[in-house]
Amino acid sequence: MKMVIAVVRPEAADAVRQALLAVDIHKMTVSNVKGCGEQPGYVESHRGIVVEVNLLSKVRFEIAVNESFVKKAVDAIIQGARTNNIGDGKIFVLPIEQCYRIRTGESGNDAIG
Amino acid sequence: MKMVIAVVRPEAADAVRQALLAVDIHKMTVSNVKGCGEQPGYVESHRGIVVEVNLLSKVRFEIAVNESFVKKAVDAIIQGARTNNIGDGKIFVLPIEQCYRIRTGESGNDAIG
Amino acid sequence: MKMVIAVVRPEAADAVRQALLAVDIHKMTVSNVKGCGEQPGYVESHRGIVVEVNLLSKVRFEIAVNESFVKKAVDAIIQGARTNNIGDGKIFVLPIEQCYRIRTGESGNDAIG
Amino acid sequence: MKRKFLALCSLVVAELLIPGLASASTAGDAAAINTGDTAFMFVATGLVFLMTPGLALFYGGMVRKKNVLNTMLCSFVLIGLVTIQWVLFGYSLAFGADAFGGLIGGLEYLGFSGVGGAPCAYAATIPQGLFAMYQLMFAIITPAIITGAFVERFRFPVYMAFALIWTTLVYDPLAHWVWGAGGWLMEMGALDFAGGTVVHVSSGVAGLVAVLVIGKRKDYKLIPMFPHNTPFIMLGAAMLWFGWFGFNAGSALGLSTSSLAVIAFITTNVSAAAAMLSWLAVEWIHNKKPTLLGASTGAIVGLVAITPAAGFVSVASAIAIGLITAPLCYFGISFLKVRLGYDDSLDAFGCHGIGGIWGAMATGLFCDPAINSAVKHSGLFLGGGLHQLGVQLLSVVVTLALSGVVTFGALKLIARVTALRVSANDEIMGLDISVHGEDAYRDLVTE
Amino acid sequence: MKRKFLALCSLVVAELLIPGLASASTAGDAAAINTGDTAFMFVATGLVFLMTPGLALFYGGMVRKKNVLNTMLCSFVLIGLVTIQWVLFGYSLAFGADAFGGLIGGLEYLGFSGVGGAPCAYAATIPQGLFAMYQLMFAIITPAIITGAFVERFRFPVYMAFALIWTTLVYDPLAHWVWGAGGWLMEMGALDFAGGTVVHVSSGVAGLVAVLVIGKRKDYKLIPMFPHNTPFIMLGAAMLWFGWFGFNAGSALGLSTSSLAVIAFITTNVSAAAAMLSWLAVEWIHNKKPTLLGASTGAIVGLVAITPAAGFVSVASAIAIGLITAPLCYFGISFLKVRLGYDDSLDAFGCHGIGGIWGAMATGLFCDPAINSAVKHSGLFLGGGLHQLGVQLLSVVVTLALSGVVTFGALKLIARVTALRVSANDEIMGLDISVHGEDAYRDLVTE
Amino acid sequence: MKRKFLALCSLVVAELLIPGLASASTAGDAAAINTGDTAFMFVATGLVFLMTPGLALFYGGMVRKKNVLNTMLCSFVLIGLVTIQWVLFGYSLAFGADAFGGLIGGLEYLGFSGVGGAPCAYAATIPQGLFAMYQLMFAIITPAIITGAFVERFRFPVYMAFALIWTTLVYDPLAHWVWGAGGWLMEMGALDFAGGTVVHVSSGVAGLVAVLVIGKRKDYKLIPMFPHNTPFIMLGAAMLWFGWFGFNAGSALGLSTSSLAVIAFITTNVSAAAAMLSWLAVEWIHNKKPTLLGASTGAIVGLVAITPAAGFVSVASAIAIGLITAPLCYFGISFLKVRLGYDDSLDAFGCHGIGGIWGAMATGLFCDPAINSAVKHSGLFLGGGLHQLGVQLLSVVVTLALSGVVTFGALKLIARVTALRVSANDEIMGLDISVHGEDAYRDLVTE
Ligand SMILES: Nc1ncnc2c1ncn2[C@@H]1O[C@H](COP(=O)(O)OP(=O)(O)O)[C@@H](O)[C@H]1O
Ligand SMILES: Nc1ncnc2c1ncn2[C@@H]1O[C@H](COP(=O)(O)OP(=O)(O)O)[C@@H](O)[C@H]1O
Ligand SMILES: Nc1ncnc2c1ncn2[C@@H]1O[C@H](COP(=O)(O)OP(=O)(O)O)[C@@H](O)[C@H]1O
Repeated sequence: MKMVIAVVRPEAADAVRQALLAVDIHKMTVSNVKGCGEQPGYVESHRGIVVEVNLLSKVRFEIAVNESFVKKAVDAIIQGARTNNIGDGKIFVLPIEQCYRIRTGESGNDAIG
Repeated sequence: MKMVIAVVRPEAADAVRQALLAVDIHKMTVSNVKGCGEQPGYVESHRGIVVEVNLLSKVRFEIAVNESFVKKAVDAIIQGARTNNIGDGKIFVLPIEQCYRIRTGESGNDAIG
Repeated sequence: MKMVIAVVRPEAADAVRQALLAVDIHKMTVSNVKGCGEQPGYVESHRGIVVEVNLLSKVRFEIAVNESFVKKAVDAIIQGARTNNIGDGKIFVLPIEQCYRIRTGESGNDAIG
Repeated sequence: MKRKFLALCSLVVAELLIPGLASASTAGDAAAINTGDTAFMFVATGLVFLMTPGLALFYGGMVRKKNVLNTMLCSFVLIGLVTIQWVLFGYSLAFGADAFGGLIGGLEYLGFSGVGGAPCAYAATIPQGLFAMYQLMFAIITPAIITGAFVERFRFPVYMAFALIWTTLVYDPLAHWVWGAGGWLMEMGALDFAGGTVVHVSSGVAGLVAVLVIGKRKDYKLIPMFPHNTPFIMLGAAMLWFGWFGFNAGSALGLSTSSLAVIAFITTNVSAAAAMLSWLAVEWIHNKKPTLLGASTGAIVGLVAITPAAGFVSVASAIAIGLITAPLCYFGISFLKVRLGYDDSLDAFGCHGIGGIWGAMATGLFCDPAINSAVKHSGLFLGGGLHQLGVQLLSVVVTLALSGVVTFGALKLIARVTALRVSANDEIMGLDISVHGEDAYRDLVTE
Repeated sequence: MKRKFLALCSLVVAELLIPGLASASTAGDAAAINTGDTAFMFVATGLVFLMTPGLALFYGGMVRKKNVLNTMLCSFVLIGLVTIQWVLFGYSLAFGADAFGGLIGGLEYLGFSGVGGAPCAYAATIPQGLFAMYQLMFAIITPAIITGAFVERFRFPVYMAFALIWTTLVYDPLAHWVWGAGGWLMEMGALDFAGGTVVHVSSGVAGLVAVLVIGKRKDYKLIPMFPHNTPFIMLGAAMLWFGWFGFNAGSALGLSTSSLAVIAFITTNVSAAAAMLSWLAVEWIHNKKPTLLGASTGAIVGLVAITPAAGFVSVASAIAIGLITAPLCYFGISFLKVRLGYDDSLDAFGCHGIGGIWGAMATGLFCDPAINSAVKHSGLFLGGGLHQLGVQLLSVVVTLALSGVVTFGALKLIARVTALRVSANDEIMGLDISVHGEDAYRDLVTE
Repeated sequence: MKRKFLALCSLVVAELLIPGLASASTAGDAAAINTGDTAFMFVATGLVFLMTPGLALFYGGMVRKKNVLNTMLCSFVLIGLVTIQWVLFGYSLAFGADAFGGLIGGLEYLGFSGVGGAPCAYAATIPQGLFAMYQLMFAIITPAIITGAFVERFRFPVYMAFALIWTTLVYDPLAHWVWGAGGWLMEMGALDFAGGTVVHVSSGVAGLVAVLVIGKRKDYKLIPMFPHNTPFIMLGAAMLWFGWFGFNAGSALGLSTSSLAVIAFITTNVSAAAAMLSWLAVEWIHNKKPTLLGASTGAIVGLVAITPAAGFVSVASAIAIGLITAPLCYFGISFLKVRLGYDDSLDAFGCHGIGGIWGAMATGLFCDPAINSAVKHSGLFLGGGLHQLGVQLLSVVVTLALSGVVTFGALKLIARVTALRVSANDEIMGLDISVHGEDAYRDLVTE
C-alpha cells in the first residue's frame, strides 16, 4: 500500500479529481496548503509599502492506494494538473505499512478502497 | 516509530481525542481536511441551480508513536470514531525513520513522546 | 528521498523559512494545524463559563529532500524554531519511495528539487 | 409552506377584488402632521428595522460555523413573514379598537385599510401609516429574539409556522393590552415605555419554554459552544444598540409634544454603557478576562433592562439599572442555566427574559413623575411605595403566563403533527447544509 | 488613470481661478425651507449612500475568495468617481434646464455652481444642495449594479473609464428624460417613482450587454460558483433594504406636500417581504431547500420591482408585485441564463433587468389615481385600459435601447484601444492578487 | 478596574441620594424647539455613534487574526467608558461655563443635571440633552482613534485608565477651548468646524507619542503586517463615511438658522471622494496596484482633512483639500514612518495626525466669508493674507502641545506603577487569547 501525496495548483484540483475518478480512484483526502518553490510569487502593497509574497495557495491530495493503483494515480494526477508552467507541483509516493477502515475494523489491502 | 494518520468525522474528533488520552497518548497534530469516498455527498442550491457536493469536512489526526503504541492508538481511534455508518474514515500507519524534539534536539524514540 | 515533516510555533515559521533558504532549501509546502502536547493550553471564557483549550495553533512544514539534504534541513528547522520552551515542536523524517515533478513528468532524485 | 403560500396568494387576490379594502388613503389631515415628528419617526422606524439584521449577525456570529445561515435566516425571514402578517391582520389585531372585551383589537385595519397619510389617535402628529410601520418593526424583532434559544436544532418549516402562530397569539394581544386603545394592562397603570414586557419578557420566556419542550442540542454538555465569528457579534451588537435609539427614543412617537424622546435617548445610552462596564467588571472579578463577547452582551442586557423604563426614569436611575442588570444576567447564564441544565443556545432567556423582568421591576423601583407625567405613582426608591412595583409584577406575570402557555401549547400541538427537531444526522451535519443546502463559507481554495 | 487624474486636477484649478464658479450660495430662501422635510431628505440621502457599500458586501460575499476585493472596490470606488463627475458636470447634465432639444440638461450647474442652500423647482421645501446630493447617490449606485454581471474578469482601469462614460452618456440623459425639468419621457406620462427604468433596467441591461461582449469567465461551465461568504450577502441585502427606504420614500422629496413618502415606505417594505417569501416558496417547491441567499435575493428583486411603482400603487398591489417578481427572476436566472449560456456572474441582469422590467410594466398594471394624483390613467388591472402599460413599455424599450447601445459601443470602442479582460493567468490567480496586489483574508496563522 | 468600578458605583449612589442632582428637566422651553432641527440632530447623533463600531471594524480588519478582538474592544468599550464619564462630569468640563479663567468648563452640569428637554445657548432650537448626546459621540470616538497607533501590544486595564485620563485631561479642555462658551481658541478666531484639531490632531499626535513611549511590536521590522480581513476594513470605512455626514453636517447644529449643514454635507462627501481617487492615483503611479485598502484609507483621510473646513469652504476648495491630503498622508506613512522607524500600527498618526494638521491649515488657505459669515478673514488663497493661517497654526500647535504632553506624562506616570505592554509571550500568543481568553474565529471544523 502506498500513500500518494500530490501538491497541485488550486485551479487544477477539479481536473485532478475528474482524472482520478476516470481511473476508478474515488477515495481521497484534500486540503489547502501554501507552497513555495521555483514559481515566482507576487507583490502585495499596503499603504505604499510593497512586499514580495512567496507562499502561494496550493491544494494537497492524499490518496492511499494499493500497489497496482500507484501508476494509475500518478498518471491521472499528472494528466489533470500539468500545464507545463512552473508551479504545477509535485507527487510523492510514501510506503504505508498498515491501513484500517474505521467503520468495519478491516485492515490491509481491503481497507484501502 | 510510526506515523498514525487518521481521517475521521468532525463530530467524532473530540471522542477520538478523549480515547487517545485514555491510553496515554497526549501528543498529536490535528487539521481540517475535506474527504471523499463512499459516503454520499449533499446538494447545494444557488438561485435555482442545484449542484451535488462530494467533498465533505473531515478531521485529520497525525500521531507519531513508538511501535508499542501503534495498536493502542489504532484501537483508541476506532473506538472514538466508529459509528458503523459509511464515512467513519480511515487510519493509515506509515514508517518514521527519525524524529527530533526541536526544544532539546533529542532524537529517536525518546523524542516522540 | 525523505519527507521531512516539521510542526513548529506559528511565530517561528518565518525564521524556519529563512533558515531553510540559507541552506539552499527553497521548496516546501506549509499548512496550518492545531497541536497538543506538553505545552499548557489557555483558558477561554464565554459569558461566565470558563473552558480550558488544549489545541494550539501550529504551522506544519512538509519538505521533500534527497538524503544528503536531510541533516541540513533538520538543523535549519531546529535553528529557526528553537526557543527552549515547551511547545517548540517536532520533526519527523519519513521515507519517500518515489517523487514526480508534474510539469515535466521527471521522477526520482531529480524531481525533488 | 406551500399551502401557506397559496393561502397568502388567495388573500391577496381577494383584496384586489374587494375594492378599497387595502387602498391607503392619501388625503391625510395634513394640517396635523408635523414634518419634524414625521422625519423623526421615519428614522426611528428605519433604525428598528435594522435591529433584525443586527440580531441575525449577533446570533449568527455566536453559533457554530455549520449553523450560521440557518440562524441568520431565522431572524431575517421574519422581516418577510411578519410584514405580511402585520399588513394583512396583525396591525389590526394589535391596534384596532377593542374587540372581545378588550382581549384583542378589532378588524377595521385588515389589509392596512385606511392606514395611510392621516394621523390617528395613537400619534397625532404623524401619518398612521408611519405609526403602523414603526410598530411593525417591533413585531418583527420580537419573535426573532426567541430563536436564540432553540437554534442549531429546530426544523425550519415548523419554525415558520410557530413564528406565525406566536406573533398572532402572543405578540398581537400583548401589544394590544399594553399599547392598544383601551388596553387593559395600560389602563391598570402598567408602565412599559418601549416594550420591556411586550418584546423582551415575552420572547425570553418563549425561548425558555421552547427549549424545555424540544430539548438540548445533541452535543451540548453544559459547556458552551464557542462563537464561530466574534467580530460579527460586535457588529450585530452595535447595530442593535444603534437601532435601539429608534426603539426607545422613537417610542415617544414624536418630538413636538414632549421631550421624552430625548430623555429616553439619554437613559438608553447610559444604561447600555453602564451595563457594558459592569459586565466587564464582573468578568474581571471572576477570572481577569474581560471579553468582547462580554462587552457586547453587557450592552444588550443594559438596553433590554432600560427598555420599559427609558421614558420614566432619571439619568442616575438609568445608570443604576444598567449596572445591576449585568451581574443578574451573568449569574443567570453562568450559574442558573448550568444548574438547571436547560440548553438556551444563545441565552435568549438569559439576556431578554432575565434582563426584561429586571427592567420591568426596575421601572417600579425608579419611575419618577418628575420625568414623565404618565407616572402616577413614584417608584419604590423614590418613596412611592409598593404600588407601582406590584402593577409591574402583575404585568410581568401576565406576560410570562400568556407567552409561556401559548408557546408550550403551540409546540405540543405541532409536535402531534410533525417533528420539531431536525434528525440527529442533520443536526450533526449542520442545518446549513442539511436544511438549506448551502454552506456559509467556502473552505477549499479551489472553490 | 494618470491622465484622468491630471485632467481632474486642472479642472479644479480652473474652478479655483474663475471666481464664483463653484461657490455654493448660502443666502438661501430660508422661508421656503421646511426643516422637517430637510431632515427627512438628509436621512434619505444618507440611506441611499449606504446602499453602495451594501452592494459591495452583497456582491463581495457572492464571488470567490480570490476576487472579493476587486468586486467590492468596483462598487466602492464609484462613490469617489461619480461624486466628482456629478459635482463637476453630471448633475448639470441631468437636472439642468433642457438643452439640445431636451436630450440633456444645460450647463448652468457646472461645478455645483449655484447649488446651495436655496430650494429649486424640483423640491420646493429643501435646499437644492441637498436635492443634488440625494440624486448623486442614485447616480453612484446605478453603475455599481452593472458590475455584478462582469466581475471576476474585467480590467480595473478599463472599468473606471467605462463607468465614467456610462454614467455620463446613459445615466445622466436618462435621469434627465425621466426626472429632469421638461424631460420628454416624463412629459409623455411615463411613471417611474424612484428609478425602475433609470436605475435598474438601465444597469441590468448594461450588464447583459457587457457580458455578451466580454464573454464568460474561463472556468464558468453553467454551474454557479458558490458564494464565499454568505453572511456578507445577508448583511449587504439588509443594508440595501434599509437604504431602499430612503431610495423610495425619499423620492417623494419631502413630507409636507403629500403623504407619498409614507405610502412608498409601506409598499416598498411590503413588496420586499412578499418577494422574499415568494422566493423561498419557489425554492421549497423546487427542491425543499429554502436558502439565505434566496431570501436575500428575493428581497432585492422585490425592492427592484416596487421601485418604479412605490408611490403609485396600493398595498395589495405591492404584495402582488412582490409575489410575482420572485418566480420571474428565479426562472430567468435558473433557466434562461443557463439556456442562453451567457455568464452574468452575480445576476445583475437576472435581478435588476428582469425585476426592473417587471416593475415598470407592473406600474402600468396597478397604478392608481386614488393613491397619487400624478397617475393620469389607471393601470390595466384597475380598469384603466392599456394606455399606461403602453407608455411604460415605451419607456422600458427606450431605456433598453439607450443603455444597450451605449454599453455595446463604449466597450467595442475601448476594445480597439486596449484589452477589456485581465489575462487568463491573472484571472486564475484571482484579481485581488493580480490586479490589486492584496489578499482579502490571511490564511496562514503566521501572518 | 475593580477599584474604578467601585468608584463609579459610589458616584451613582451619591447622585441617587442628592435629590435632583441628575434629574433631567422635562419642562423644556418647547416654543423654541424646532422639530425638524431636532430630528436632524437626532440622526446626526446616531450617525456619529455608529462611527465608533465602524472604527472597530476598520481597525479590527487591519490587525492580525490573533489581535482582532482586543483591537475592536479598545474602540467599542469607549462607548461605555466615555458615556459614563461624560454624563458624570465630562460634559460639564467641556461645555459648562468658563471656570479657572477659561481653562475648563464649570461643574453646573455634573451628572447631566439640568440637561434635558430645554434648549441651551449652544443650540437654540434643539434640546440641550440632545446637544450633549451629540457631543458625547465625538468624545467617544476621539480616544478610539488613538488606539490605532498602539494596538497589538498595549495592556487592556492600563488602556482603560489611560483613556479615562486622556479624555478628561485632553479632550474635555480642548473641546472647551474650541467650542465651549467663551473658549479662548474660538475667541481668538480659530476655525474648526467639526473637530479637525479637537478630534483628529489631538488623537493622532497622542498615538504618535504613545508608540514612542511604549515601543514597537516585537515582530515589527518596518514591513507592514497585512490586514487579516480587508472586507471588514471597507465596511468600517463605509460606516465611518456614513457617520461623518452626521459628524460634519451635524456640526451646523440644525437646519433652520443656516444652510451650513448642507454645505458641510457636500464638501464632506466631495473631499472624501477626491481623496479616494487621489490615493488610488498615487498607488497607480507608484506601482500600478490600486487597492481597496487604499481606497478606504484615501476616503478616511479626505474626511479627516475636510473636518475642520467643512462649513467654511467652497466645493472647489473641498476637492482641492481632498486631492492633496491623500499624497501627504501616503508619503507620511510609506516614507516618514519607515524612515523614522516608529511603529504606528494602523497609522493613527499617519491618517489623523497628518490629515488633521493639513485640514486645519487648509482651512486657513481656503476659508471663505461668502460661505460662512463666521469667517472673519478670508483664507490665503482667497486673498485674505496670512492671518487666518497663523491662527490655525497656533491652534494646531496648542493641540499638539496639550495632547502630546499629557499623553507622555500620563503614560510615564502609569509606567511607574505598572507595565504598559503585555508580556512578550502574551504578545506572541496574541492579545485575544492571552488578555481576553477568546478567539475571534473557530478554525477547527469540530468546534
Ligand atoms: N521538495 C518539495 N517539498 C515539498 N513541497 C514541494 C517540493 N517541491 C515542490 N513542492 C510543492 O510544489 C509546488 C510547486 O513547485 P514549483 O517548484 O513552484 O514548481 P514545479 O514543481 O513546476 O517546478 C510548491 O509550491 C510546493 O508546494
Ligand atoms: N484511500 C483513501 N485515501 C485517502 N483518504 C481516504 C481513503 N479512503 C477514505 N479516505 C478518507 O476517509 C473518509 C471516509 O471514507 P468513506 O469511503 O466515505 O467511508 P468509509 O471509510 O466508512 O468506507 C473519506 O472522506 C476520505 O477523507
Ligand atoms: N508524537 C507526536 N505526534 C504528532 N505531533 C506531535 C507529537 N509530539 C508533538 N507534536 C506536535 O508538536 C507540538 C509541540 O509539542 P509539545 O509536546 O507541546 O512541546 P515539545 O515538543 O517542546 O515537547 C504539538 O503541539 C504537536 O503539534
